[in-house]
Amino acid sequence: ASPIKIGVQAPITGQYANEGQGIADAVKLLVKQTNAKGGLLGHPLEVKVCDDQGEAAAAAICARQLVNDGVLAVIGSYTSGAALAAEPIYARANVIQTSDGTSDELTQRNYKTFFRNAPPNSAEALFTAGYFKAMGDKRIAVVTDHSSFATGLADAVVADAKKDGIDVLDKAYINAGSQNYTPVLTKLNALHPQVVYFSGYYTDGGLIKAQMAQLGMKAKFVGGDANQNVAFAKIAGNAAAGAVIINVPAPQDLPYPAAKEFLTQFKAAYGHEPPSIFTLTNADGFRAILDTAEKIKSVEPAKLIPALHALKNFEGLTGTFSWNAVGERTGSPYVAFEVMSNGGYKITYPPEAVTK
Amino acid sequence: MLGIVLQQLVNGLTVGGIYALIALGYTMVYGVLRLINFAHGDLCIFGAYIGLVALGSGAGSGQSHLLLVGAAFILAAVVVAAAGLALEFTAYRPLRKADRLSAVVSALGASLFIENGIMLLWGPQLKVFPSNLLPAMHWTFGGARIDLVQVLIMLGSAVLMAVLYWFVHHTRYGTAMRAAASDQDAARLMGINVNRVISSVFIIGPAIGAVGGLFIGLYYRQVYFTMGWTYGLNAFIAAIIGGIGNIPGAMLGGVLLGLFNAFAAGFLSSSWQEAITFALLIGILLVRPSGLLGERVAEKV
Amino acid sequence: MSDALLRLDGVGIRFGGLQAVGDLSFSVRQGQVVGLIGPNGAGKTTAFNLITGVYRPSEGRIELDGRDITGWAPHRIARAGIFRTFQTIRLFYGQTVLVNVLAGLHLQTRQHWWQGLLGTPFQRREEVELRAKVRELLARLELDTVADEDVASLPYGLQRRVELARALIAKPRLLILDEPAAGLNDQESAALNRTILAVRDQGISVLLVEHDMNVVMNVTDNIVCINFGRKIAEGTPEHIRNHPQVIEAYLGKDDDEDDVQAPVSRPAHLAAGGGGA
Amino acid sequence: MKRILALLRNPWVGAAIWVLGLAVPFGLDQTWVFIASLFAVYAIVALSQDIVLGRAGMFDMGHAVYFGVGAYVTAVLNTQFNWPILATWPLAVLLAAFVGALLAAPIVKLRGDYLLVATIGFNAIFILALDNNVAHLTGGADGIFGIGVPSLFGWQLASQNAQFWLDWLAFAAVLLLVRNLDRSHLGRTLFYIKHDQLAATTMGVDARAYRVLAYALGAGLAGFGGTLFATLMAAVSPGAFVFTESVTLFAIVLVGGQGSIPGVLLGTVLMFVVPQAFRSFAQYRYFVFGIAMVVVMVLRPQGIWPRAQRQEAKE
Amino acid sequence: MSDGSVGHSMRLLEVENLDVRYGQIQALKGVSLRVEEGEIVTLLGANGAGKTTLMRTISGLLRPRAGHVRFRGEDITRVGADRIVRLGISHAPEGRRVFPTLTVAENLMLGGYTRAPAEAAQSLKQVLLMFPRLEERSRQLAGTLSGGEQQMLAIGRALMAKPRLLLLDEPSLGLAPIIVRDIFRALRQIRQQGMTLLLVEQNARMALKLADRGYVLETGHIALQASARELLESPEVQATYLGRETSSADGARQQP
Ligand SMILES: Nc1ncnc2c1ncn2[C@@H]1O[C@H](COP(=O)(O)OP(=O)(O)OP(=O)(O)O)[C@@H](O)[C@H]1O
Ligand SMILES: Nc1ncnc2c1ncn2[C@@H]1O[C@H](COP(=O)(O)OP(=O)(O)OP(=O)(O)O)[C@@H](O)[C@H]1O
Ligand SMILES: CC(C)C[C@H](N)C(=O)O
Ligand SMILES: [Mg+2]
Ligand SMILES: [Mg+2]
Repeated sequence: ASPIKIGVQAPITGQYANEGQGIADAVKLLVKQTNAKGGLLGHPLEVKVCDDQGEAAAAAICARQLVNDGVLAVIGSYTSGAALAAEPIYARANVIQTSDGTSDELTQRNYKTFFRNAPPNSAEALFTAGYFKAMGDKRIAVVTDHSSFATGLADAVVADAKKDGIDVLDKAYINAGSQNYTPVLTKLNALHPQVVYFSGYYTDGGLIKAQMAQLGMKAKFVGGDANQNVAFAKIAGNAAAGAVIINVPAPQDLPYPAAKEFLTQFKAAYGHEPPSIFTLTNADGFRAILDTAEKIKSVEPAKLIPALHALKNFEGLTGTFSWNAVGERTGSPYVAFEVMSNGGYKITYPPEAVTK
Repeated sequence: MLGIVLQQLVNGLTVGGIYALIALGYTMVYGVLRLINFAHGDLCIFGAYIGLVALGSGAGSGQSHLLLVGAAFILAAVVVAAAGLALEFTAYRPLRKADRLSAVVSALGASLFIENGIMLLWGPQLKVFPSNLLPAMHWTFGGARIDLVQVLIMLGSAVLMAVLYWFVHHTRYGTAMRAAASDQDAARLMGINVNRVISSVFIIGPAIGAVGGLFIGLYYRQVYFTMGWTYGLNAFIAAIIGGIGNIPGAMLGGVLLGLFNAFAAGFLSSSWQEAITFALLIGILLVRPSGLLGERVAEKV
Repeated sequence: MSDALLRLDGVGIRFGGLQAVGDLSFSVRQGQVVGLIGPNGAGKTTAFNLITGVYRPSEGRIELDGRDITGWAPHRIARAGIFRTFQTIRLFYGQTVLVNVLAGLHLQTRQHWWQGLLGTPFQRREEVELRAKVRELLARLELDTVADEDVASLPYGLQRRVELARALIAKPRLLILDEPAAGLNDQESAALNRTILAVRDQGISVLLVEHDMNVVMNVTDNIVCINFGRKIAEGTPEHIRNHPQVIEAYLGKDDDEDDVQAPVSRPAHLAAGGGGA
Repeated sequence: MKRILALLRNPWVGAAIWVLGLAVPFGLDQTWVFIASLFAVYAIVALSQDIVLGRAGMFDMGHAVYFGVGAYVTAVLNTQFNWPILATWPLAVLLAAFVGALLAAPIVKLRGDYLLVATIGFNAIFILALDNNVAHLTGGADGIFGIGVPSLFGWQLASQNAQFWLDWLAFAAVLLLVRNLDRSHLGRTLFYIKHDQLAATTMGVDARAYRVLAYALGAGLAGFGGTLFATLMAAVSPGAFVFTESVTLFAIVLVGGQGSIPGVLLGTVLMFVVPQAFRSFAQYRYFVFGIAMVVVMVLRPQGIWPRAQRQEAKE
Repeated sequence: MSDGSVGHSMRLLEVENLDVRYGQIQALKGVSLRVEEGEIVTLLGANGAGKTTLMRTISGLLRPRAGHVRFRGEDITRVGADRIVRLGISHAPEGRRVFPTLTVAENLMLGGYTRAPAEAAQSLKQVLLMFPRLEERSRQLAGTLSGGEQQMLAIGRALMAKPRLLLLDEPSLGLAPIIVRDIFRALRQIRQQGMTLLLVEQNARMALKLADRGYVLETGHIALQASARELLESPEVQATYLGRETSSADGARQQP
């Protein structure tokens, strides 16, 4: 039978390369497993990977190429920006897209083909503000890069924090990847914040944490979901311990047997752990599509897309979830966890989730 | 307030020292060949990767870390100098007599080659340096903090630059280098082995640049294969600000750029910092087209 | 004085501490050939650069036809009617003689840039006319046989002539020549003399710098001699030739064989020149 | 070989190849149609870079700016003000040309390498301005998505094929323009300035004005390429106009051959089309490119297909 | 300077059947010439005849297609320019080619680059005595010197190497008559010190008066060779290269 093509659009190179490789690896692993079981509806699966470098411009080209390749669905991208740029192109071509991008805009543009596999920024911001309040943090400084994800998250956190009566001292921008953050941190330090909240990605987050320590800053580092990556602790080095990250639980903290099994298989196949939870959420998006197609016995977009919109209580690696009419993933609990000196995580909030 | 200013001074001088070290390589090559060696930044980062290998492999060997770091510097400088020399032989020497722009494109090609060679060797993800390599010492003065790496960077670059300056301006070989820079055929007629002079430029510049690259690795503790461009470009700007082809100019330009970055980011806007830097650069070029210390030799008609 | 085409009045320029030209005044009349001579480094080329707008004078006034052209940009000076050749030849190498000389027609070209882009009929017609004009002049200067050769492949003497053609086709009112005979042998420089005189006969004024007295003394109507940027003598060739200061600073005493062959431990003139006047 | 090259230089042969190109959608699959469109767009931009670099001799390493201005004008006007795509064309071209002239005016007097640095600066500032979402129009680091399709006489050019034909036509128009430039007084004057500015000015050439004009012309054409790009991609973001893109454009001209139309087109194929065609080697792509650039320059310092010597000679 | 170690039969310089090309252009075709120790040989020829090309080939800046250059019996055809200087040939090139961004003093110092500093210092004294103007300007950047000053510097710099053979390419080009004379005086002084000279000059009369022998180069080959006196009197040479006396009776040189 003719193969069904599955696209992966992810940052295989670029700052976030290990995340992109994680996604591609996860999809390849699942495809191998599916093909071993006889494929999807009797068709073998074939993977087409396109490197979007975490860049919107490259993402648009990838989208064009994958569409021209005739893929059924695309897994990715890791960054909201790359997912956003590709979204209209997939929509025009009726290609299903599932991404961990958390930018709210992704589900606000009424593209029927988009399915989010991670919860959105707005939910994360609300949780984050609640966390500050619960911790008694009254003075926070916010740092963000220019990506639509990070600025969106930062703005939402600022708004929600202000609603909770928290004093937002400053919102400073950095240019992702520019490494030299001591000048801006020096400036923020002069405002004596209790918390420096960073809404951008782990490569910069780890460095900011390290440079805060270098400057002798007393403020606590709190990072958004994109700081959850094995590299964060390595980059922050000695300074890593004590950093707080807000996200859904990390892979090693997932209680579900399916997740544990997948992690074992992944490690066996590639010799290392997945770089972050987003490898698993993307795998979940893909698994949900495969599962639904099997259920309705069709890969016709016209049938498959409505079926995905009606997905209910899918048993994911990262928990049970559903997709609503706009492709939003519903039902994922956030936690705040602290990085420990061995690089592991300790969940500290909310109280009901605290690791004992 | 004073504390903040002092701290920004420290922040700026650290980065400035690194820029200056890398800028020296640009300026020397430009001085001799009128070539913007776009591959220089990548060579420097290559140095950081070499250093990383040395530091990674020796980490368990029980040597004192300081010795290990010293060895890493030497290894990086030697390997990168060799790479620089190889680059000169293959990519630039055959173009000695060609149009200047051909060599520029060759340099761009070499840059891509090195950059992606690093990627193929070490992978497309960030590489992280081990922490704890240097004793965690720091000093506080006037409300500012400076730690050991920063002191090493400032001292190391100052010393290297002074030695280089003395060498180029106060030795016979240095004068020969400057002569070769201005007219290669005439230099040959003086008995100067121009090929050797040019080769030595491609040894010294990259070796010093590798030191700069390894400083980046030790300071930020993360390296990435495309980083050569970013640092290379900044260092190149530093060289231009100071007056390209001019050794004290490269030092001055590097330090000024570092300070300017710090103060622009700290007091004006961190996200527009780079734009402010370039605006400064263009401003300087318009007022002093040959940079701050570049001498204007008016074209004689 | 009213019939002066070009008039310099107290013109000077400094480079750092060096007064390369100072308080220089002289004029060139319509249809005159004027020679500017002086020792090396006296400021002759600098004076030319001041007149043609390459440098801006730091003092004084330059007039063309009574109009103040001091400090004008080179292209405006050209528009006013002054064209030049250079001490070291400046041709557009890698192009034909024809294209090089076409440059001299720049100011006489009427097409607009957008007409060129669209290739309008007028523009095409004009291109043909311009080329015809160039070929005509090349024929007159006996350059027609090399019209389609790359200038880089021409012998030096011909290159000089191409440079001259480029300036001539621009219909100069004043032609400025910087050492046109340098590096020419005697046959070639005799030909140059004839060309200069022919140019003058068309009513074009010529101002030239030349160290070859064979040229200077034979074609000029008037000579200005400068030293250390200042005028030391002015007059007819006859007058200049016998002017003691000119001999002292520039021409030197004519030596007979014996004098030259006699061993001189320290050349007297060199010492005098170096000591400053 | 010489003979083949000479044949390919013949305008009629070029025209024939162009006509053949029109048939790409009939003969090749959609992947190739997209690649051919991409080629047309980048060829326009590369030719415009060649006007500034190859013909006027200004080392412009920030040409992606004007490409970007054109693209963003179309993106902003279409997505935020609902202008039809084709209506944005003139403004995209004019604004890009204007920005080009404005930026060039103060710096054209700088010498080669210094000009190069200044233009790198423009590129960096441009990207930062986009990142910082100036005037809340540019969409920040991730840009603008969902740009519409052009419609001609009420007919939507939604298909990839229709867009290709549109781009291919635009490409032909630009080719004609550049060819005419070579035969005109303007082209010649730019050559004089490039070769010896002082000699040119003493012939009455206002070098500065001509350089600014060349810059505006190059920028305007790049802007035209930009508007086509925005439509083709349906998305624009700073990443498409970064400094490395400028470097690539710069390299195209020199690898192909300065001032040589076939050379520049060949360069475009090598730098933009080949990578699209060999996606599976993505990892090795730039590595191999780097080597190729060095090798080409060493073996053919004037570019693979240099400008014909003394094109002017034949009238 | 006449050390016995060099056999008397050995020519100082011997050029044999030299062919040199620039791309398609053949600049020299089968050129042969010789220079004996202590001689002054001059090379005449119209523009583009190939004089400069010959000089550059001898000093190693150009590689010939065919033929040989021998210096004191040693084949130096393929030896690099920087090594040839060490063997004792100094070349003051056409167009002066001083280092414009270096000072006069540094330029002179580089002239003695191949020699021990103490010896070079000795030569420096002599050079400054010969060209006192250079001493005055020793700290000035060479690029800002006038043409004549630069020419003095170029000759002085070449002398700093204390060569056995000095190649001079058009030392009088673009110089004021008085300077030309000074330079020729200096050349005479140099000859008295026993240095051998190969001189290219447009100013044929002065060159021939100074030289022992001469060659006439025409479009890349030797058309004529003879003693300087014979050349001075040869009608062909007079017609082409010594036009001054015959064509213009009122030339500057005829004035008292
Ligand atoms: N751009 C400059 N900067 C500094 N000094 C200069 C410059 N141009 C000329 N000079 C100096 O001005 C003086 C006059 O130079 P100029 O070239 O005008 O002499 P000249 O009379 O043309 O000599 P020559 O006959 O040798 O060509 C010289 O001393 C020269 O060194
Ligand atoms: N770099 C070069 N490239 C190409 N051709 C050259 C080059 N240099 C010289 N030539 C050509 O070689 C021939 C000999 O030139 P050369 O300079 O040796 O002549 P010359 O006798 O020194 O003339 P001049 O009296 O003008 O100095 C000429 O035809 C010249 O055009
Ligand atoms: C996977 C996540 C880190 C992605 C990020 N939240 C974004 O939207 O870009
Ligand atoms: Mg002069
Ligand atoms: Mg010569």
